[in-house]
Amino acid sequence: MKIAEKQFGPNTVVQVLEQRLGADKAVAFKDAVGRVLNNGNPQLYLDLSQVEFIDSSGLGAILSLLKRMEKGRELIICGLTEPVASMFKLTRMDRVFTIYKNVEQAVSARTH
Amino acid sequence: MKIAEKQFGPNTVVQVLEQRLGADKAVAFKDAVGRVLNNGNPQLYLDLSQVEFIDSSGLGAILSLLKRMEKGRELIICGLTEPVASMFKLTRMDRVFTIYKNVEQAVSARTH
Amino acid sequence: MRKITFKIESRLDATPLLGQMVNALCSAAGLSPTDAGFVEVSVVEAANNAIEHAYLGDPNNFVEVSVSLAPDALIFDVFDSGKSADPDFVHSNHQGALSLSEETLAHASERGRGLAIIQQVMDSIEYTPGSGRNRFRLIKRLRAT
Amino acid sequence: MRKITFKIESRLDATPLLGQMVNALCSAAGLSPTDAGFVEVSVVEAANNAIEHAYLGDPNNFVEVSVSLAPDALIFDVFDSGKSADPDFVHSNHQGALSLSEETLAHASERGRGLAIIQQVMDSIEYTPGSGRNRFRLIKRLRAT
Ligand SMILES: Nc1ncnc2c1ncn2[C@@H]1O[C@H](COP(=O)(O)OP(=O)(O)O)[C@@H](O)[C@H]1O
Ligand SMILES: Nc1ncnc2c1ncn2[C@@H]1O[C@H](COP(=O)(O)OP(=O)(O)O)[C@@H](O)[C@H]1O
Repeated sequence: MKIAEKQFGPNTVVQVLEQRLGADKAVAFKDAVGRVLNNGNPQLYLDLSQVEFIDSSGLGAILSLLKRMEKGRELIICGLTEPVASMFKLTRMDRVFTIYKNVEQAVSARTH
Repeated sequence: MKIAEKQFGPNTVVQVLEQRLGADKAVAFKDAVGRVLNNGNPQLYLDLSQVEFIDSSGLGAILSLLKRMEKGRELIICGLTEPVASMFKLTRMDRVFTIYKNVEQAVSARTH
Repeated sequence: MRKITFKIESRLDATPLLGQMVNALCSAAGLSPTDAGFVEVSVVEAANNAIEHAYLGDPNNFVEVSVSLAPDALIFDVFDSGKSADPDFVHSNHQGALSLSEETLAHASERGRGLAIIQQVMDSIEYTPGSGRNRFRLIKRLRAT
Repeated sequence: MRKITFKIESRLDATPLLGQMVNALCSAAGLSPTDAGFVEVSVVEAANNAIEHAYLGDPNNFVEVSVSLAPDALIFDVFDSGKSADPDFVHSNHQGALSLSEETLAHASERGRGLAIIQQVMDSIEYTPGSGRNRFRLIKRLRAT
């Protein structure tokens, strides 16, 4: 599971560098992102702009991260490609996640 | 085998309306074009602009048409797409055929 | 009717290639990119289910997906030779698995959305258990463009 | 190493779909459109040969193409269960079949260019006859981009 981690002030941006977030990658994804999930940052931005495919396992993995967020902390989803956005919608995940077009918009909306 | 036939003055333009000219279509192609091959037109323009795939059977079929042209008549190839042009080159077919970018260029070069 | 069969080892990391082929085939058959993506996900879900639930993760088996291109539909037959599922359960309405909201989030399961997605995307499904060969048929109709 | 197998009936009109899948796979593996097209033609030529020469046109058989994606190469194994070819003949240099010119045109054959194309496009080939299962392996190396 290739991810890139960046600090944006007190917050962390995790970019998924895989094109597919499927059943074969779901566990590794949860492990990788889980490591920085509750590292003290008030907001964790998850940048999915490289991901072109997601299935129920990938969506379930992201949902499990959301459920593991400590109180007062936020998981913010950024950069959904068209096929991934369609899957968020089909599975109603768009109702429980805060979603921004890209990291820049998310950060500026959240910090101003 | 879908083809479209048009008269351009004394000449005939045959456009192949299939995307693929492979082994499964080679015989039907020869039959269809063969019917107008020596119909009195000095030039027969074969428009391949819709064809995106050709294999050795398709190339062989075109070659057989060339060999069946009567003396003094000409078979002119027009509109090769990139993959088809690449196959003409790989198999040296480009050395024995008169090839133009499109029917308009061929007709104007041949009739002026 | 044109037909091709894809065969992969029963490993989760073999399904991405299957998915990409299904997507390419759907595009060639005239589905929109969005629908091709949805069908890709559905066939991958069915293959993942065969691997996880029929073969219980044993990688030494095969999943076969036969695709038939009818004039008005794409028919995907997903075959496995493992443990059969209960057809009534597969055919039952799984849309409840997609009823996510802020209120229900705490109890929402991380799993169990595969069949719901398949039912949403496909026009019809049919699971036929067989001794040594289970078939999960997914049909996607082609709309005139 | 990722792997997928395509299986089609031994009919010439089944190879276009095979070709499209091979092309999509080559593109996904990073080949240029031109190279993907060349590899598509080569695999289709091998499948057509199996249908015409190994099965002698009998449509009640199957041609299988297993594709292995190695880090540096695509390996295509074309299997048939028909009449074997002579490996020495297959491996011999067929480039003469491509020596077309105005002068030789009158004697040029309409056929016999399939193996020459395959040899031009592929980096190596290997034909292995087997009782009940012949394998024609075509290898295309992936160049670092
Ligand atoms: N091919 C199959 N073979 C056996 N059981 C299956 C199969 N597909 C689905 N099932 C059963 O149906 C359940 C629901 O499947 P699904 O909605 O895909 O969710 P998940 O796979 O995440 O559990 C599975 O947990 C399994 O018990
Ligand atoms: N898979 C095969 N099985 C048996 N014979 C084959 C096979 N492939 C090729 N051959 C033999 O090699 C010859 C040359 O093949 P090829 O160059 O593809 O041209 P063509 O198929 O047009 O004759 C064939 O005519 C056939 O005799």
